[in-house]
Formats: sequence, C-alpha cells, structure tokens
Amino acid sequence: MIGFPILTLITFLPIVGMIIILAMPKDKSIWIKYTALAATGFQVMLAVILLGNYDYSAGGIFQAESFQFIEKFRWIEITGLSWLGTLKVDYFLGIDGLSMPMVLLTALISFIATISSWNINKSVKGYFALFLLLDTGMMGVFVALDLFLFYVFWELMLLPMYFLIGIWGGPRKEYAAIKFFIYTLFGSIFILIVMIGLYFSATEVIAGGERVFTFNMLALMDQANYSVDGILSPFNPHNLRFIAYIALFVGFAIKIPMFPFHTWLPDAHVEAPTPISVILAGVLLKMGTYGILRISYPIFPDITRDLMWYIALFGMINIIYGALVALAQKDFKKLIAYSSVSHMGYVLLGMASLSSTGINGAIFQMFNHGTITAMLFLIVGVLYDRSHTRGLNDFGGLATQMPAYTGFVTVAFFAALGLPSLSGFISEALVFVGAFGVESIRVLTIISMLGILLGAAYILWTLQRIFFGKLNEKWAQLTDIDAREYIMFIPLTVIIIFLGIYPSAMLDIMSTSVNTLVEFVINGANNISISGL
Amino acid sequence: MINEILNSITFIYPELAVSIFLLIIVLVDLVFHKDKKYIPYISLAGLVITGILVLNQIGITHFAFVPQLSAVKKYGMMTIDPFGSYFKLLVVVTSILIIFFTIASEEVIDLKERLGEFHALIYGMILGMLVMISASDLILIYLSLELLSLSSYVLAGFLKLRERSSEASLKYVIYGSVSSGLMLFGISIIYGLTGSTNLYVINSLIQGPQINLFTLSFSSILMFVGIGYKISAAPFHFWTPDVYEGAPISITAYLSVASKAAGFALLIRFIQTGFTSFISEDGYWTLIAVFDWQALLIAISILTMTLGNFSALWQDNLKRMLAYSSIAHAGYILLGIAVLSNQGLIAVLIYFFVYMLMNIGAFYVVMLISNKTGSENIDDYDGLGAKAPFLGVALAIFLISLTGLPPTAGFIAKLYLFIALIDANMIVVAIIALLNTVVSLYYYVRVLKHMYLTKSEREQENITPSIGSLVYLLVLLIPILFFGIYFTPIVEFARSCVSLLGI
Amino acid sequence: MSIYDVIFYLFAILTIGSGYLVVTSKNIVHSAFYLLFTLFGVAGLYVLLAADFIAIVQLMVYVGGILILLLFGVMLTNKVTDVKIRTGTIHIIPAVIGTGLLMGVIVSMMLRTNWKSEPGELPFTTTYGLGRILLTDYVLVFELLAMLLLIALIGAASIARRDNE
Amino acid sequence: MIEVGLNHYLVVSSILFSLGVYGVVTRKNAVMVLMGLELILNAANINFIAFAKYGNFGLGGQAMALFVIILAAAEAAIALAIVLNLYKTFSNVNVDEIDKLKE
Amino acid sequence: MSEISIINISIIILLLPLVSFVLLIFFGKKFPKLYLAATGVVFVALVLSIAVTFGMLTSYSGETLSFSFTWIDFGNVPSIGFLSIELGFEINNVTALMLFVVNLISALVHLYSIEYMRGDIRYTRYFAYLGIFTFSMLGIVITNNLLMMYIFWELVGLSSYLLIGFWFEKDSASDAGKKAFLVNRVGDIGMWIGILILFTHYKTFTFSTIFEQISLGNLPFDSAAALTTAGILIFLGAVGKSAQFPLHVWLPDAMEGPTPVSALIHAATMVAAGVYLLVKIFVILTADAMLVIAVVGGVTAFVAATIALTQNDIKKVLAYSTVSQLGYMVLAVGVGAYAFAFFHLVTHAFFKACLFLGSGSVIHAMHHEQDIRYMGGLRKKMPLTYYTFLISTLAISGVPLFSGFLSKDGILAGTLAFGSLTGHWLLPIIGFTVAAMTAFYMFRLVIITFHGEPRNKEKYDHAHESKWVMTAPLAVLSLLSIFIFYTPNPISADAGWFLNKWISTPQTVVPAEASFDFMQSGMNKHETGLAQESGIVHSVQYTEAMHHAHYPAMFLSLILAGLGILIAFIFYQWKKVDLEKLTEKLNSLYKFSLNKWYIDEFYHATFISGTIRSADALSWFDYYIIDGIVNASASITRFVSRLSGWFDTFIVDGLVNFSALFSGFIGLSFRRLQTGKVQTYIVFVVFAVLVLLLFFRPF
Repeated sequence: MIGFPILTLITFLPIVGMIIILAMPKDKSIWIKYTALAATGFQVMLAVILLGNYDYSAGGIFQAESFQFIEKFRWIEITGLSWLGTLKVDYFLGIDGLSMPMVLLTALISFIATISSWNINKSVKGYFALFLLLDTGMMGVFVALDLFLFYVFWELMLLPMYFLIGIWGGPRKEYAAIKFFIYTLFGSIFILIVMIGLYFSATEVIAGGERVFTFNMLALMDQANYSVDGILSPFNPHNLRFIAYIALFVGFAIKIPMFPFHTWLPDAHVEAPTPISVILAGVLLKMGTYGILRISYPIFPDITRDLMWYIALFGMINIIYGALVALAQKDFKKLIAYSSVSHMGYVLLGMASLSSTGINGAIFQMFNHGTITAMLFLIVGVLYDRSHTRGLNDFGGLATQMPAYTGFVTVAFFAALGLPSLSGFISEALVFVGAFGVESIRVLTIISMLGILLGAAYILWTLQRIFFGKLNEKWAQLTDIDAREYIMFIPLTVIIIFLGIYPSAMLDIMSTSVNTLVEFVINGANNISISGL
Repeated sequence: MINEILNSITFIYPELAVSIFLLIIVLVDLVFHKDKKYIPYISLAGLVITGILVLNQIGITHFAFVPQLSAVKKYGMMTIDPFGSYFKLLVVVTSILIIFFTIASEEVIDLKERLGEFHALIYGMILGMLVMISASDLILIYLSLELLSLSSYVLAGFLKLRERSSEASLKYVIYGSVSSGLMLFGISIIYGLTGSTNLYVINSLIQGPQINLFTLSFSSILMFVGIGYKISAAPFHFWTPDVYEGAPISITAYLSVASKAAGFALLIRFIQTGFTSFISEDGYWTLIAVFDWQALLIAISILTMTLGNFSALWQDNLKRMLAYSSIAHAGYILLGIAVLSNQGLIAVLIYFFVYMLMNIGAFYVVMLISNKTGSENIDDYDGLGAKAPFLGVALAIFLISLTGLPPTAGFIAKLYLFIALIDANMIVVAIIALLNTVVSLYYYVRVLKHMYLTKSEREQENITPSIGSLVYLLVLLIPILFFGIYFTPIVEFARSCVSLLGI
Repeated sequence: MSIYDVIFYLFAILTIGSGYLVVTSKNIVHSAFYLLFTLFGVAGLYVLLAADFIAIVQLMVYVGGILILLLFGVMLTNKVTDVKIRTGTIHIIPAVIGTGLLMGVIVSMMLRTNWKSEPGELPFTTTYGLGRILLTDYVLVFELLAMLLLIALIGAASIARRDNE
Repeated sequence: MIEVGLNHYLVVSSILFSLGVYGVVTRKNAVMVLMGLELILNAANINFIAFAKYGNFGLGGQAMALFVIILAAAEAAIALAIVLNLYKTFSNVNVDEIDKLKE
Repeated sequence: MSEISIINISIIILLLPLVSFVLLIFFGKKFPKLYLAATGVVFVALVLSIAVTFGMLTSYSGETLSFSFTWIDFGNVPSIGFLSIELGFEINNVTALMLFVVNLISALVHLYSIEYMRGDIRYTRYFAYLGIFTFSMLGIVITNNLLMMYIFWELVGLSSYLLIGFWFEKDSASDAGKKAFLVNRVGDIGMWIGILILFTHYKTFTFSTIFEQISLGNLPFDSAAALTTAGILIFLGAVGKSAQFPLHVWLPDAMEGPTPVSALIHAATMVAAGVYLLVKIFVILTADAMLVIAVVGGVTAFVAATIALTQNDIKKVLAYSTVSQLGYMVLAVGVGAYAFAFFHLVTHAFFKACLFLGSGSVIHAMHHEQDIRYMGGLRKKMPLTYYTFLISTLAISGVPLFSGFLSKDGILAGTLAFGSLTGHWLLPIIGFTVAAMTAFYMFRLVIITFHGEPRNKEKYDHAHESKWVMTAPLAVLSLLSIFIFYTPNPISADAGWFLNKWISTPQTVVPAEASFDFMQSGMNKHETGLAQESGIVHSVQYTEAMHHAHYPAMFLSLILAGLGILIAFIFYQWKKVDLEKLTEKLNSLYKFSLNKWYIDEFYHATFISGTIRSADALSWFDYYIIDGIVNASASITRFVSRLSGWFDTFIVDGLVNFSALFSGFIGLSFRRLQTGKVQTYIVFVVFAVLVLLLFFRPF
C-alpha cells in the first residue's frame, strides 16, 4: 500500500489546480493552461501509481477488506438524536475492479481534454477553473463508497458542465445547457429519493456497538443490515424495492443515456466545445452505467434479476435505435453522439446478462467507448477547427489532403465499428458472449447483433462522405494535423490498439471484482427470494 | 403581585431593550433634526445589545407575566424557551443584516429626512416579532401581530412618491387588517368556548368532551387565516407578490425573512402549545383529536409550494420572482411543521437559518444591481456574469442554495426536511416536494442563464461592489458554503433549540 | 318580554340595520353617518352586557375619534365641492354568495354550540376592576399597546406628512 | 319569544361580521373598505363582552374589547394615512382601480 | 524439422507480412523504395512456407501440430468455474498447403504489382495493404480456434475494404469497398452467432476441443438441431466471404480495386477462406446443414454462371466465374466431397489468379480499358499473356490434362454420388449445366479478347506485351494449372499424391442420427480395397457411389465442356449465328442475365432503402416525438421563433412553456388569480375559509 492518501489526492488535485488558477491574473492565459495541464498530468501519474500498486486478486464489491487504497473517516456525525440514533456520513473512498478502469479513464480523458482545450481563448480562467472542478466531481463519483459522498460528487459535476456547455458552446448553447441540466437534475433527484429511502432501511454497527442508519454502500449491500420495517428492506412484505429500483435506474439511465431519455445527449454534444464533448462522452456517460453496477446491482440483487430482460431490452433498443438514428444524421457530431447511444447500449446489454463475461465486456466497453468516442470527438473537433462546419455532406476527398488525420480517423472509426484487433471489438464480443449465454435474453442479443451491421454502415458511410471521393476545392487549404493534435491522438490510438491485441491488461484488473459481483448478485437474489417467501 | 411583574421583567430584557432603543431613536430623531446619519448606528447598537440579551436567554425556560387576579394562575402571557430564543436570535440577526442592507440601499439613502422614522418603524417590527415569538396568550399574540403589521404597512409604503410603493402599502393594509380581523373573530370564538385566551389553558380545556368540534375548527381556521397571511401560505398569500414588488427592497427582504420567521414561530407555538396532547419518546407530537392540523398543513403546504413555484416561472421581475420563491419556501417549511415531530421542527429551524442567509443574500445582490442599473428586470441581467463577476458568482451561489443543490447549505436544509418527511412516512408528500424543487430549479437557473449565457445587447459598465458590500456578501456566502460541507454545528444548535415550554 | 329584551331588540335592529346601510349606501357621507348609528347601537349592546366603561370608550374613541377620522378621510380624498360623494360597488355576486354562506355558517354555528354558561354577576361598575387588571394581569399588553400607539403615530405621520420634496 | 340570551348577541355579532366582510369586499372607495373593517372589529368585540358576561369569565373579555377599540383607532389612523398618501399619487382612492402590481 | 520449429516458422510466416505492413505505414513516405523490402519479405515468407509445407507433408503428414496460449483469463467465474479464452495455432496438411498457396500467390502478386501499380500516388500504401491482407489471410489459415478465425476473418474484410476502395477518389470504388464490408458483415453476424452457440455450450473456441466434445455425444444445448443451426450459421460467414448466393453481390463490384488485388483477394485467397472455413468445420456439419450448404453452393454456381454468360467487362466475367467456381467448392463440401472441395480451392486459386493477372496485363496494355467489346486480336500483341490465359481457361473449363478438370470432375462425381444416395438429383444436374456454361463463357472471353480483329484500333496500336515482372507470375501460375503437379494420372486425381497422400477426409463427429448415412464412419475403410486406393472415402456406400459416378461424370463433363467450347467458337470465332437476333429473341432472358438477375436492384429497393427509410423515420421520431414529448412546446416555440426571428431567447422560453404545458391549466390559472385587485384576494380568502371548513370539519 502507498503511504499517502492517494485517492484523496487524485480526486482533489484538480481542485488545488482550480484554486491556483483562480488566484492567477486573468491575462496570463498560457500559465493557466499549463497549470491545468500540470494538474491533470499529475492526475495521470497518480493513476499510473495506483495501477502499479493495484492488487489484481482483490474482489472488492461488498467486502470492505478487499477494497484498495481505502480512506475512511467520519465526515459528519450527529449523535444522540432521539429517533435517528446517530446520523453519520463517512468520507469513504476506495477502489476495486469496477472503479479502477474508470479512474484510469477519467485521468486519461481529462488530460487529453486539457490538451484539446489549448485553443480555448474565451475567458480562459473561468474555463479551466470549471474544467478542473468538473474533473474532481467525476473522479469523486468513481472513488466514493458512501452514497452520500457519491451523490455530492455526482451533483458537483453538474454545474461546471452546465456552464462549460452554456458559455463555451455553440450557437444553441443555452438550449443545450439547460436541457442537459434539467435532464440530469431530474435524474439525480430520483437517485436522491432512493438514497434517502435506503438510508432509513438499513443500519450498520459502528464503533461502540450501536446500530445506526447508514449511507455506506457496502453496508447497504448486506441483507443482514436491513430492518424488517424499512421501506426498502427485502424483509418488509410491503417494501418498495421495485419502485426504488426503477427510480434509481431511471436516474442512472438518463446519464447513460438510455432510450428514451437520450435526447439531451445530441444537443449537448453538438453545442459543447470539443474538449467538453470529449469529457461528456468519455467519462460522464460512464457514470450512469457505473452507478448501476456499483449501486443498483449489489443493493437490489433480487430486482436486478427480475428486470434483467428489460435491461437487455433497453440495451437492444439503444443499440439499434442509436445506430439507425445515427445513420440518418447529417451533422458529424450528432452522428457521433447517436453512435454513443448505440455503443452504450452494448454496456446495458452486457450488464443485463448478469454473467462474468457480459459484465467484463460491459465495463471494458465503458472504458473503450471512453477512449474511442473521445477520439472521435477530437476528430470532429480537429475538422471543425479548420473548416468551421460539421456537415457530413460538405466534405469529400479529405483523405489525400490530410493523410495523417485520415489514418487516425480510420483507426478510431474501425475501433468504433468493432473491428477485431482494436479494443472495441473485444468488449462488444464479450458482451455478446455473455448475453448470448443467457437463455432469456438470447433473442434480444441476436437482434442486437444487427447493431454491428448498422454500426459499420453509418461509420463507413461517414468515412466515405468525408474522406473519399473527389476533393472539394473549398478544402484545398486544410492542413494536416499539427504536433499538439498528434499528442492528443497518439496515446488514444496506442491504447485502442494495445487493448485490442492484449485485452488482458484491462480485463485482469476487473475480472476478479466482476466475478465477485456476479456471484454476490446471484446469491443475493436467491437469498432474498427465499427469505421473501 | 408587583413582585411577579418585576420578576417577569427580567425575562423580557430583549423586548425592553428594543423598546428603549425605539424611544432613543425617536428622541434622537427629534433632537438632532439636521443630522440623522448616526441613526443607523444607534439602531445597530441597539440590535447588538438585544442580540446579546437574547443569547443570554438561550437555555432558559420560564413563564413570564403570570396573571395573579384571574382564575388562571399557572401559565404566563409570555413563554421564554429555547425555541423562542432561537427565533428571536434569528430575527435580531436578520435585523442587523437588514440595517446594513439599508445602509447600502439607495432607495433608503435617498430618504435621509425620514431615516429616524424608518428605524423607529423597523424597531416597531422587531418589538412586534419578539413579543409574537414568545407570546402564549391570544390577545398578546393578536396585538403583537398588529404591531408588526402596522409597522410593516408603513414601511412597505415608505417610498411615498413611488406609485408602486403606495399601492403595495394600501393592499397590505387592507389585506392585513381583514386577515387580522378574521383572526380576532376567531380568537373571540375560542374565548367563548374556553373562557380563556391563554394557549396552555385552552389546551387543557379543549380536551374536554363537551367542546363543540365544529366551532373549534372554525375558530382554528380563522386563526390560521391570520397566521397564514403572515407566513404567506396559500391561499392567504395573495398580498405577497404585490407587496414584495412594491415595497423598498430592503423591506421586502426583511418581510420575507424576519416577519415570516416570526409568523412560523407563532404557528408552531400555537399548534404545539395549543393542540398537542403529548410528545412521544421519539419526538412525535400527538395532537388533541379536535382538529386535523396535519392534514390542513400538508394541504396548505403543497398548495403553497406548488403555487409559488409555478407562478415564479413566469416572473421577469427578479424581486417578484423572489417573492414567489419565498412563498414556495414557506410551503417547504410548512411541511416541516406538518410532520408534527421534533425532527420536523429541527428541519424548520435549520431551514430558516439557511433561508435567512440565502434569501437576504439574493435580495442584496438584486439590490446592488438595481442600484446600478435601476432595474430588477431579468433582461437587464444579461451578460452580468462578465460585467460583475463577483456579484454574479454570489447570486449564483445564493440561487443554487435556494434550489437546494449541494454543496450549499440549502441542500442540507432540504435534506433535513426530506429526512423528516420520509421518517414520518410521508413519502408521497416528499415526492411532491421534490418535484417542486425541480420546477423551482428552472426559474433559478433561468437567472443564471441570463447572467452568463445571454449576451447583453447594450453596452454596460462593469459593476464593482464596494468593500462593504463585498464583506457583507462574504459574510453570507461563507456560511452557506461552509455549512453545505460541514453542517453539524447548525444541526446541533437547532437540536438544542427544539424544545418548547411544555404543557 | 321584558324591557331588557325590548331594549336589546331596539339596539340590535339599530346596529344591524344601520350596518347594512353602511355597506350598501351609495353616498359615502351617508355611510359614515350610518356607521355612527351602528357604533351607537353597539355601545348600547355593551351597556346591556354590563360593560359600561367599554360602552363609553366605544362612544369616545369610535364616535369621537375613528369616525371623525374616517370623515376627514372622505373629505380629503374627494373634491369637497362635489356634493354627491358616491362610490360604486364591485364583486357583488361573489360577495353575496361568500358572505351569505359565511353568515349562514357562523349563525348556525353560534346557535348550535353549547357555550359555557355560568350564572354569575359582574360588578355593577366595571371601571375599577378593569383598571386593576389592566395594570396587573394585562400590564404587558397594556404597555405593548402603548408602543403600538407610538408606532401608529410615527407611521401615520411619516406617511401622511406633506414633505417638501 | 325566547328570553334574550347569549345567542341573541352572537347572532347580532355574526350578522355584523358578515356585513363587515361584505363591505370590505364590495366597496370601491378605500375609506368605505375601512368602514367595513370597523364592523368586523365591532362584531368581535360584541363576542368578547357577551362571552365574558354569560360565561362568567371575569373582566378579561372587556379588557380585550378595550384593547381592540384602541387598536382599531391606531389601525384606522395608519390606514387613513396610507389612503391619503395614495390619493396624492393616484388622485384616486378606488381600490379596484389600483392594480398596477399584478400578474 | 521438429514440431516446434514448424509451429515457430509458421508464426514467423504469419508475422512477416505484418512487419512489412507496419514498416510501410510508418516509413513508407520517407523511404519510397521500401516496397521492395516488402516484396522481399513476402518472398522470404514464401520460402519459409515451402519449407513448412515440405516438412509437414514429409514428416508429419496426417498429424496436427498445435500450440495455444491463454489470451484472456476470467478467473473463477460463478456457476461456470475457471474460464479463460485460449488462442493458438495448428498446422496440418491442409493448413500447410493453404500456407503455401496463399504465400505463393501473395508473393507473385507483390511482384506483379511492382509494375502494374507503378506511378500510383499511394504506391507504398498499396504494398502496406497487401501486407496486412496477407497477414490476415495467413491468420485464418493457421488458427486453431473460432475466435481467431473470426478476428482474422474481419481483418481480411478490412484489408479487402481498403484494397477495393484503394482508388477512393472514384465514388464507385469507395462504394464497392463499403458494400463489400457491409455485405460481409451480414454473413459475419451469422457466423458470430454460430460461434456463440458453440462457445456458450463448450466454453471454448478451440476447434479440437469442440470436435472432441461433439464426438463424445455432447451436443450444443443437447440438441442436434442446435448443431445444425450452428453449422449453418457459421456457414453464413462463408456465404459472405466466399460470395455465395444471396450475398454474392459484393464480389463483382469489388473489381473496382486494382486488378492484382482482384487476383489475390477476390479470386484466389480471401474468397476461398469461406471454403477453407467449411473444410475446417466439416466434421461437425450435420446432414441438414450439409444439404443447405449444397443447395446454396449449387444455386450460387448456377446463378453466377448465367450472369457470366453476358457480361462485357473482362473482370466482371472473371468475377462471376469466380463466384460460380466458389459455388462449386461449397457444393462439394455440401455433398461430402471434402477433398475435392479443397482440391478445387487450390487449383482454382492458381488458374483464377492467372486469369486475373492476365486480364490485368491486358488492361494495363489497353490503358485501363476493361470492356471486351473494345478489345480483340490481342493474341498477336501479347503472346505470353495469351497463352497463359488460354491454359488457365482450359483449366477452368475442365479440359483434361489441366488441373481444373481433375478437381471439377471430382466434384461432379461427388454430386452424382450424392444424388444417387439421397435422391437429390437436382444438384448434379446443376453441376453439369454449370460446367457447360463455364466452358462457354470462358471461351467467349478468350475469343473476344484475343482472337479476331481489333475493334479499337487506337488502343490496339498502343498495346504491348507487359514486362517480365508481370508475365513471370503468369507463367508460374499457368504452369501450376497443369495436372502433373497433383497427380500422375491426367484423367483421375484419385490416385495422385495430392488426394491420396496429402488430403484425407476426416472422420465426422456428428452423431449418427443427425448425419447422412453415407457419412457414417470409416469402419469399412480398411476392408474395402477402394479406400486404400482413393483415400477420400467416408463409407462403403459413398465410396462405391463415388467410384461408380467417376466415369459417367467424367464423360458427361467432357461432353458438356466440349459443347460449351464449341458453341463459343460457333458464336464468336466463326460467327455462324447472328447474335443480335438471338439476343433479341431471348431478350428478357438476356436482360435478366445482363442485369445480374436484378439482385442489386432488389436489395436496394428492400433492405437498403428500408434501412435508410427507417433511419430517417426514427430520426424524425427522435427529434419530433421523443424530444418533442420531453419539451413539447419547444417545437411550438421553434415554430413561433421562426416567425419572430428571435431564436435564442425563445428556445429557453420554450422550456418555460414546457413547464406551462406540463402544469397546463393550473399554472396559468395561478397567474390569473393574481389580479392585482386586493378585494379579489379577500374574496379568495373568504372562500378559502369556507372550503377549508368544508374539508377539515371534524365530522
């Protein structure tokens, strides 16, 4: 173990950067940028240190002892309440195989988005301050193990995002920002309700032997901690677990975004500046699926099992629907946005399988989608910077004009359509392997496979429309990518190819935890249905 | 007899101090006819002293002015208890903030001639509120309510030459008088039923079997009209938006916090002292089965918050928008009472403290901006985020806190409220309240949108607040952010102040 | 039917009848005079209820104070030369329905309720007793009322004063 | 005819109260509205005194009536001041026409 | 050579082209001569593969050498136990031969391309793509599991996409690339489902383990139907890649790629991958699956042949002929003629590559003229090209002494035997019809192109024989179309070393009740002398049937091929028949064939426009309905905003109105309540008191 609170550091490092930036004079924009770069760069370093010290055999999920880099102390404690006993909220951080990939992803994408932000010139100070705040919020969501803390981080990222879209966005930024805000907040209120319901349904033994209500996720996963009369207790014959699960799921589904809650995404993406699109697609969307895996699954194993088919159904709809709608888009960014909807459908499908392969695939897909879609948005950004248009039909023949760019685009595109030897394939394949293995959702899985075809269709069509054919003379002045853009693209490309060839590098991190999770959920569901009778 | 009075006086030091300073202000106003710039400082000094006296009282539980001649000997007209002290402290702190507020407000600065009257009237309000918070006798309640009202009528119309202000004043006085008239009629009926105006006596008498429930309900509802008007609970809120918009902004802020707080204190005391039979181990109140206060309060609070929020959606005038928002907040706070438990009460106490900070803060920023631009219209906030960065951020934080998003104290307040609701199994109500919060988000965010996202069409100079305003805003902002992260202190304090003088 | 009853009915009819005219008369000045009769009738009822001191206060304060004040108000807010100082009415229908229902409810409530009723005699003259409780039991109220009057004074002056602005 | 008792007084006060409310609601002129208000207060006062007498509650009721009368005077003073001020700005005291603040 | 070194060398062979790809991609710009290194690398690979093949056939014939490693380890998976995904390689005779074929053709195409592609702006990029293709193809060849098969399968698709669309400036080229990839994906999805069926049950992708399990009677989901389904689904992959009906439409279009690419990928190797896949999974094919495969193969062979009859583009004719021949191979697998399927794969690879390269030579000479109607008389200008082309044509037409005769004859015999054993007589009929048509259209091609008078004088005058780097591969390939390389007996391959020593039909593992009777067991293998002789035997019946069918098939095919050639000469060389009249008479048939049975049009009208239309509809739905529900009035506001031209503010106000709609009447009436008239408020108070009293009365 490491001798310093590394998770706190990795989470709040951006805030430190933010404070430094706020203290800087407004006109030193280059120093502000370097500060942000340093903050996110250190974050990447810390993530690498984390990875270096990571114990691959620790399961996590519900066992506090096998979480790693745990930091836990009392944040808020109010004792002696007449009816509440003790009210406590812990500052409880820790990671396992579910969160480790997400931590890596967040660090990486934040760093790359910082580089991509280099040509932001409008109120630089505010931009980077908000950006770093956002970074903290995201990182916090992935390392928090206390529901309350989780929620605080969850909300923390809301406002910076709103402003980043709303101030630095495109022509319809206000609309997009408000849409994003309303949607997300709507979702988080559902989460809050369930969170409070959970709080009052379970207790935890604290030092001194007292049983108190708790926000501790791990304690909430243990059925033994539930009292008989809690509204979300499995032992309560009139419990509201089903409704709570739906509410929680909707809360997370909005973030994913799951059909039919997805319409904020195209608008947000189209209007957001490139780095923010990168963050949005790269990290934010993962928070929804992460939340489901981290919270919904282990806390409500019974409902999870009952609703498996529906989750898979929505996964399928996401895949097919997103792909079909993407096919009809004429705006490059919108197309990528809808492709995100489609790709996140694979995550849902994999999760719905409730099998190790499927969930491994889902988490891996989360990571891969993070890198691939981030790269896709960078690609759109590069083109938009030069041409100031995103219309797919405005281009043509760029392959000869910008060969290096085309090369990176090809890698990203083929990764997105799930070409073997690139990372996207492995995750999609694992998702299918997992989902196909479950009889009840097999038909859905087979229908979902149409997504492979449709994905290839819209991606190849896009490739053709932009890069192939005769060069439009209008674009004869476009220059190929520069050094800074190389720096953004190369790490992502390397990761995409490396993980495509050697997926174990990522899968080994998560597989122990995933096995633990699956076993826990299945056992939990069985236990509850027995005791529920 | 005289001993009892003298003894009682020791418990009303804060009220005495306020009265004395009221007289001092009047005298100073008369004597120093020409130069009135010291008056605000005198009133500040008075408030500080009052505040210290109130602080001194915290923890004391006692009756004052126990009647000696009449049959009722056990219960006094005034009740000194931690609950009352909390609200008194809140009122005093609010008053101090408002005095500073008026110092910065150009509307009031313009009225140098009448500054003495202004402060005297503010003191009248304070006196009314302090007595109202402690009063346990209906006639005292009525008169203190009237004292508060009369002062506020005048203050609302204090800008005589402004049409809106005069109109506000007229509406206020007519609406207020009728409401208190109805309340008085209710009091007279209760008096007829029980033969007493003391809440404690009423409590013990209405438990008797011969009490006519319908009559009691009717008088309760009439009582509630008077209190409901003070806390602007729907459907007795109609005066609020008009008066808030017309009144000088400092007075609007004051009305929306202090007089509302006093009204709530009164409502809580009225229900708990007058209608509670006992308080269970875990802090739940059991009401005497003569009137279903809980149902009434839930209905009223849902109506209030819904109406407030939905009406606020359309407001383009920020002052008016905040007026509706304060109606909505009254709805949330009413829910805290409707829980009928100590936990709900704690939530109310916390909520009020936070509400004081954020609401005054929001009004203060609106005032500073209208000082500069002469407008409270939302369109004139376009691009303000860039023109007045600090004010923009401050207003943003206040509004976020009003919405109830973390990491602000507003979140904590709402959280405690919802915790109380859920614990009382009022899930549906909690969900309605949550949905209301979502609605409220919209109009708060709309302001942010105008400040940050909309480009201003006209050129506008930067607005830099004075050092004083800066400090003032920081004084409000820091607790909001601090308590948003670490809220144990206020929770503990509220918890210690939750007990009313029992039956 | 005793003489007491007859007097009661006289006063009652006076009170209600003139009260009705107060709220219906088109002429404001007439209304003000009807109000005089109403207040007088109420004072008579006070006397019947053995509240002699209150009756006198009623006459002094109301008739001598408030009513004059109201008349001044009427005069100051209308052109004096205008002989017919009239006023219109609004909300007739909702007001009739609302107050009609309200009256029905209150009257039936008043009649149905089993009020506390104990035989007992008040002292012949209440002035002493009143004075005594005002300065003992109700001393706080009394003093508060004093402050209230002060505030009313300041407030009224502040608002109504003609500033040279 | 029944002997005059508490109920008679209460009926009178009830009717007076209703008339007051009616007046407040219907009269256009602000001063007239205030007259309606006075009726309401008087109705309450009749109640206080009648209850005090028939319930044998002592002099408390009368004291209250006294307070209310004094309060009514103060209130009338303030209200009339406000009406006068309004007349200065609006040249009109018709309550229903003073509705700039709305919506 | 030891086992290990064979495996190791195979892996080196696999990786060499990848190295060439990486080098060219990253350094191609800086070192324009690097393509020579790439060619060299491929030749090294060729030499190594010859060594492997030699070593294999001599030392380990009939054995399977394999090597595997853990790729992904899932650990202890709940309800399954320890689960990992193994990858690996395996080398046996078939693999070794395939290695050789792929490397040989790849090397020759590299060589050929040096000249053919000279001057292209993406010259090095082209060689890079050839490298990645060769790598992927070799991957398919030497894998020992389905997952890797699928991975390289897709990679082959990628390289095909890149090479077809190599001249992406032409819309037709990039369209063709896209079409190829998408059509292939359709098949791949089926294949993937098939693979998943197997994996779900056996928890492994490795061929040998799966076969072993099946032979132990452990069927997927314990049902023979599932096995059939799996077989057919995996076959779907082959349908895509080997351009079988109805997914054959991409291959003719793929001719938009450079001609050497067509030779390498779309004639010799990649399209054969489907057949190779079938060969790999042959042992698990059930009777039903085989019948489906046979029918598909037969239909393909027939459809493509009919289309080839009328095409005028030299490459299109060859493309359809390829489709047709692939149909033959698939048919062969379907009827159980395992060895002949593979045999035909190899012979076809050589002569078809030769044909394509020859056509490339012609096209090169004619300055990228591809329409045969503008050619003619090239025989004199390009003798070497002509003769090699002719040899290959003879081979494909099934003329004795050439390789095609041997392999095709075997297939026809197989169908005949199959027909006799199962009663499916239609298959041999199709087989023989197609044989005649093949001979006809191939000779039509040769005659129109090389014989007669030049029709385009100008181009003809400029035409010249190609350089040696182009003709040398032609020579090598045409040489390999001669019988002697496969068997000493020019009319029967049965006794040849190719079929006798190198290739033997494996034992089916499908349970008896699910497979054809004649596929059952080789229990009599040793008892019948025939088995020893031919080595292609499955069972007594089939062997006998084959044996009986051999000579009838041979004669029949000879007659039919001769007939085809004869008609071609009558029509085109001697011009005894007025073609114009004939086409007029058979106009509808002619058009039907010329327009490729209108299959593309059909697809366009149904699937493609269906997808596009549903995409548009869903997009509309998304924008107006879903989004519209969410902020219903946003669309109303959008409309109004267009009127007012005040867009920005309006959108946001639209969100306010969303609340308006949401709160509807209530919200609006709230607003209306606030009339500004204080007496109205008091009326409300009075009524509120009454209402409250009504609701909260205590009785």
